[in-house]
Amino acid sequence: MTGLVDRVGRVRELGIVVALAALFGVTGVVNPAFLSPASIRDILLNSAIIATLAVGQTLVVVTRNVDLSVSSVVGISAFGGALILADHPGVPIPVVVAGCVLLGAACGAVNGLLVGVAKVPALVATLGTLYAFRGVDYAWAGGRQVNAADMPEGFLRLGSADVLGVPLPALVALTVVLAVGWVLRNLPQGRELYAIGSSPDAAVLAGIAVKRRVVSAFVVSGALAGLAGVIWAARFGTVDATVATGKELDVIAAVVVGGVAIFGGSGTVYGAALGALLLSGITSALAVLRVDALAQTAVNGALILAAIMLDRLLALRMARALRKRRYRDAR
Amino acid sequence: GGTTRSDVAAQQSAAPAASSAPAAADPNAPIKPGLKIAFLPKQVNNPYFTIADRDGVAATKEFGGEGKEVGPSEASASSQVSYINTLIQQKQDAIVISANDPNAVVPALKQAMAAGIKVVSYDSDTAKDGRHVFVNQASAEDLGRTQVQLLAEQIGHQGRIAVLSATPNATNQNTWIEFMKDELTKPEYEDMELVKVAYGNDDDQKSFTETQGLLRSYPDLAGIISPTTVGIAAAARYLSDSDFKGKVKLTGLGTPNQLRAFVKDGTIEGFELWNPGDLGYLAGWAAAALASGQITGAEGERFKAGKLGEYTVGAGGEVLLGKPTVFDAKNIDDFDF
Amino acid sequence: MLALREVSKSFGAVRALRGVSLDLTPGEAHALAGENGAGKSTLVKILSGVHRPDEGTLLLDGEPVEFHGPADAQAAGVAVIYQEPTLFPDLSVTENIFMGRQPRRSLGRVDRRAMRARALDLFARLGVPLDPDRPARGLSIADQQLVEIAKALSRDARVLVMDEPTAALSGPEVERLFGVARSLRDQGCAVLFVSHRLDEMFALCRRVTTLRDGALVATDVLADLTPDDLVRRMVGRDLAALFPKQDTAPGEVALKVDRLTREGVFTDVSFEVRSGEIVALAGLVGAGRSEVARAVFGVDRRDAGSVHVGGRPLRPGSPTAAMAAGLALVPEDRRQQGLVMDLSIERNIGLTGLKWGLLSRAAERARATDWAIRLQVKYANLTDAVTVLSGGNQQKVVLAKWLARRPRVLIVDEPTRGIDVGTKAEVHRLLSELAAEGLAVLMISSELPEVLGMADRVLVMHEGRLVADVPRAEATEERIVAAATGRPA
Amino acid sequence: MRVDRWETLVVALLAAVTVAASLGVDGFANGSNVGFLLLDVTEIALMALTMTLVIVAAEIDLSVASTLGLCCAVLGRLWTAGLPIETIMPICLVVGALAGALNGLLVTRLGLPSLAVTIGTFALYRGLAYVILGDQAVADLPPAYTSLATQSVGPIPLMTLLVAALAVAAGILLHATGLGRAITALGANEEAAYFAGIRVKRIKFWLFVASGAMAGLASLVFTFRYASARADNGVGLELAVVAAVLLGGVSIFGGRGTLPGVVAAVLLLAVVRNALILADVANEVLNFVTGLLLVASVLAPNLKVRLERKPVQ
Ligand SMILES: Nc1ncnc2c1ncn2[C@@H]1O[C@H](COP(=O)(O)OP(=O)(O)OP(=O)(O)O)[C@@H](O)[C@H]1O
Ligand SMILES: Nc1ncnc2c1ncn2[C@@H]1O[C@H](COP(=O)(O)OP(=O)(O)OP(=O)(O)O)[C@@H](O)[C@H]1O
Ligand SMILES: [Mg+2]
Ligand SMILES: [Mg+2]
Repeated sequence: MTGLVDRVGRVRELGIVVALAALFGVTGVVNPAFLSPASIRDILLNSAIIATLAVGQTLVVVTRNVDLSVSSVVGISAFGGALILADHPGVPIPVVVAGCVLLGAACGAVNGLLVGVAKVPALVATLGTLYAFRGVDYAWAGGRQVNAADMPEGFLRLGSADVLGVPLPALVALTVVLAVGWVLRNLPQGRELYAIGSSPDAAVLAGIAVKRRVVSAFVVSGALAGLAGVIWAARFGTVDATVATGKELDVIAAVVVGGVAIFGGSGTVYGAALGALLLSGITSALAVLRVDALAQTAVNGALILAAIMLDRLLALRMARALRKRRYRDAR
Repeated sequence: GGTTRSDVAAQQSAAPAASSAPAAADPNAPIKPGLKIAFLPKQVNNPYFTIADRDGVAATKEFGGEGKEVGPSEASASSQVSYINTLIQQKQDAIVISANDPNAVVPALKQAMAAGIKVVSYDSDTAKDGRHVFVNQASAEDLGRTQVQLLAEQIGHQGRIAVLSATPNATNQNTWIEFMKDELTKPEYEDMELVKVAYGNDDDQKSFTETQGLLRSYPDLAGIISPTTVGIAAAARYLSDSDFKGKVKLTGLGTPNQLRAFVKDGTIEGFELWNPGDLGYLAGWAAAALASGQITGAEGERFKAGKLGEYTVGAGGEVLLGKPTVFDAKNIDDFDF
Repeated sequence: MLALREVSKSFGAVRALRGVSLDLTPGEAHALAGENGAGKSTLVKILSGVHRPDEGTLLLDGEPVEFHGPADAQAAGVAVIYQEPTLFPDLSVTENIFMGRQPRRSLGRVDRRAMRARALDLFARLGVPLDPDRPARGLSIADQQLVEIAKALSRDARVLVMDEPTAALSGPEVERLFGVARSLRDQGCAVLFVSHRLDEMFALCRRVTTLRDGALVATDVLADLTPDDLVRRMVGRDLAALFPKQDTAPGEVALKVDRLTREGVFTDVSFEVRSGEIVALAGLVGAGRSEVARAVFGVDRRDAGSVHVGGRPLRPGSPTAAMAAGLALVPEDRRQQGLVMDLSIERNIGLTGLKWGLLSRAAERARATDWAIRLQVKYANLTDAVTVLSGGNQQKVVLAKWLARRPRVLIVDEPTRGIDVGTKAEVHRLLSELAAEGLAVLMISSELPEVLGMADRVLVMHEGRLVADVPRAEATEERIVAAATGRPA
Repeated sequence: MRVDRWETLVVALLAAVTVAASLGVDGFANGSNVGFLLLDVTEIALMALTMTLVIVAAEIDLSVASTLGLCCAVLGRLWTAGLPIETIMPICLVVGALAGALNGLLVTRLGLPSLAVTIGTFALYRGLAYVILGDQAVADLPPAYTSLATQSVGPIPLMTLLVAALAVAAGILLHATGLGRAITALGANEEAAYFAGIRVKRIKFWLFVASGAMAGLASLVFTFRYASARADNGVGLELAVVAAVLLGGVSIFGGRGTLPGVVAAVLLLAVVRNALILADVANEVLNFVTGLLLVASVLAPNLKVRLERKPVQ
């Protein structure tokens, strides 16, 4: 009995894993170079930033909110980090990284306070800060671009260095996924996020500190966006005020494809990270399969739609399975 | 085969002298004082334009005018149009524009011209009826052919090559690519094959990923031409950090400051570019010449461009900056832009 | 142990509680009785910290306390089963039970194994075979109620408050729940039990406190009372005078429902309502009466059976078609289903008369004014949002909205729930008047006095089936309660 | 009609900013500047009209700008294929309507959240635009139409008259017809609207169709105005449209909002932007101001309600 429900329940992540396997299988058969270690390394690198962001976004979406401002936070953090490194080469790299994370967390706190305390709907609040943070970024940059040559070699290496054959950004993303996944699954604070998204009213009755949890979800999302910003700077080397513009929709797409319900209450960061991996895997595969670059966006969109429809069908099937179950169990 | 400044000078002086300049042009008219000239780049946060416009504004200072750079933060034609309108309202004497879309800005530019504003396009031309003069950084033909020549030498005239361009709609890139394809039909390139044109959208990350994609799908690639400063920098960064470093040759258009490190570490043997500062500087002078009535944009008219000397308006209202400079390990330290 | 002293609570114009005192003592189960809207749930929510009293004090072990939220009450050892289930649909049953106070292991981790074991243990005590790992979404109301019970039990509380915990349960589960409640009581726990089922109160409790319209009537020892005494305490007035149904000769059949079935909800329901007739549909909460009404009106799909209005078959699954045929449904939940709370009074009334083209403000206003006056709605402006109206007036707006269509058949689901006594009488007078004008009325009501006073005929449902059809002359409380609880009369 | 405080505030703000800009910014009050300002918001204004209806119905359509791009691509492709422009224009409207219909079907029939659906079609439609027109820029459009798109009657552009006519129509639809009342009601409380016999799904479906068709219309204006049909036309406009609608006082949760408010908000954003650019204020400040206005638009009424509520409790 438990088996059936569990199987149906876990099918979401399973579905993405299957899709990933199919993607790699098919592409690998057509062009074995796709499966070469170097190619895998590239895909991991490419998905690392979106995966990190998707983890933060999952925290927020699980509470029945959304954070559209992540891309602007990435932008401001990437530029801020790069600027400090370029203008003050003496500042130790860990301090810069920590500073960027804090900067992101501060942006997240602004969102969190607007949503959690001032009760501004998340979509409106974060659409507003999407513009506002980007505006601050532009004003700060004032048309300036920081190039790889301006930044210390040691910092740039963070963006591409391998540790045990795995690129560092991917390792960071993996750590983030595992850590946040662990917290969401094992700590009461994590479970409470799901409870809030599942039923905000019942969460109040259960004595959960709803405001505090919502604010902290936004803060963590902001901090991770800050982290992603530094990774961005290290990885791409060329940083200006436009960094990551428009990436918010990619992040939300990854989260949705990863089976996180847009209306809160369910989904895991593993799913979201796999969603990010799948989306960048698709992009890479389309390039390797020599699919016209122009068709890639369309295929991406179609796949996103397919994923949310699949998700819906699975949810309906689960509901049906549960109804049957109720009858079987009924006294 | 690289080109040098002296080649450019030779080419300039060899240009046919004007036989019949239109009556309106008075080559001896003095530059009017206090000319207001606005530089409208594709987007304002692009360092290439920052350099070009900085020197353009410097040119306006030289002749006692007032220069400024305005523009959108995202490279779109529609937002450029908003700025053109604003410049009309501000009664600028001349607009110097690099068009995001050669056609979309034309209606607005026509309005500007109707309001008596002189229009100079630089870097990326508009349709001909949208401007008086186009200051061309280098002839499209030269750029297209020399990039193929550069790469062919580096890979020994043999192997598959690819192009990493900017956006699919970028006019200048597309013209260069046409000339590249034409150059490749010559017999000395019979062992070279252009397998793919990829688009990095002048977006750093996209260019980076596209480079990866190229190397995955064509592991035997011998070389890449990236005729855009954003693209070549991203491609260089990818190559320098991959197994392909030094094996896959990379050339194209880039700035020395951006690529110095990659030339030194052997990722890039050589690349080329005109001096963007000179481009903006020349465009500034051309705008002043137009606004002062020295030229009208007809073929054969001549004007002085400060430290760069005298230039002649060519066919189609084009003013050619000169041939591109090739930068390699030997000369790169002589340049700072 | 926990006590209320002279507690009052108002929601806007509604005085839900006025000066109520109550003592819960260790080792005693205490019943709380009263009609719908008497203030029982409000009292429960004050005990649980959801509401704070406007006046009066809360005493814990003789000391005044203030609960600033549910968390405070929980910390003080009060466990509550709310009337409406408060589950997290996406979370597992186990997590639902322990949310907010999970057992921990090292590193502050939630101890899933312990949690699951304790959930299984609770279910075993309750004798229910619920799967602890399944999500709460899709649980039947009864199962949801059981999870709520398990949640309250898991707290090892000193005070257990249960607001109609048995509403959705059947015999065996009720017995087991009582078993557990008794053992808790015997261990020194104070129990407060709210129910509409008199026999349950007698079975479990020692004393009973009766509320009427928010005021305390009496606290008695149950052993000294007969069920009739208790009903009189709850109702406390002469029913015949308050529920004046004029006698009318029934006309032809206006609504004919034949073997209507919706799987898992109700089965084979057949009845007729004639014009001029008020037919009451009685039964316990959860008997499926609202569901029948919804299926007849087409809000829910039906799996089998047919509905005829004025002799013509009605297309299933379309409220629009039902309205065109002359049907109207005043739904059970006026805030969710009956009204658009943000819209004005006149717009809410106009909602059932929308046409495609331009609206005529004058016609809309005339229609609203007309019906607002007929129903004696008390309002300041017709352009005020209905949120500002008192519950009873909101209910009248819902009625106006439907009566303005001049329906042939009116289905009213709990027409007087949460309405004060005076308004209740007005609604009854109105229904009676309309019936006299030839309207066919199907009235679903949980209030026996209302049913007895108003109905020409009483249909009784029990567990999804129609079990009795009692004409007015034979309708007695005993007979209907017996049918509703599934006992032979 | 119940005028919400915030909408009044937007109108007042618009008036204040306009007066301030006329006095303080050279060239702002100029007839041709006003004309251009009005012309420049045509597409955003058009799409904001239907977006208002969609958001009032408690849904959202993030795919409008991509639908616009798709229609531009179709226009360009068909034009290069030699079809007469008079045939192409209705086809563009139909393509837009079909794109909207797909959104509507996925939302109403499969019960998917519109936010998720239209993020998907946001990518899908833009991608299809690239597939259809590729890297081409079609510019040789008939001058009769391109000049029509920029023509003015006095200082007022022709397209502004079109917007005004449609705004009046949409305003009447939302505020003075039974359909509009139904849209408001179902946005505020879908269940109650359904119980009142309103065909909730059907109305929502047609709202998405209207939103798509309007994007198709906007694509015609866009293409002719810039005399250029490209697959990337209108990138990023969706956020500008949503921002304008929200600034206009439309509740993101549905059921509340007025068209005059939205029109005022569209103009307010345009005037602020135009005045700041004219005053040579850097582009970066514009973003900041937009964001601030947006957050303030929701925060202000919220805070007001809170302040008012305090003494009662
Ligand atoms: N949150 C609220 N806002 C406004 N009025 C309320 C609120 N909660 C309860 N009421 C009103 O207070 C009165 C008492 O309601 P309460 O829920 O306590 O009744 P009850 O005795 O529990 O009835 P039932 O038997 O139907 O559960 C009713 O008139 C109800 O409409
Ligand atoms: N699967 C479900 N999920 C959530 N709620 C449900 C589900 N099935 C039924 N319900 C709700 O549970 C209740 C069960 O029926 P209900 O108690 O309304 O019956 P009733 O006989 O009309 O009782 P009353 O009118 O006295 O409350 C209904 O309100 C229904 O909306
Ligand atoms: Mg109650
Ligand atoms: Mg009911």
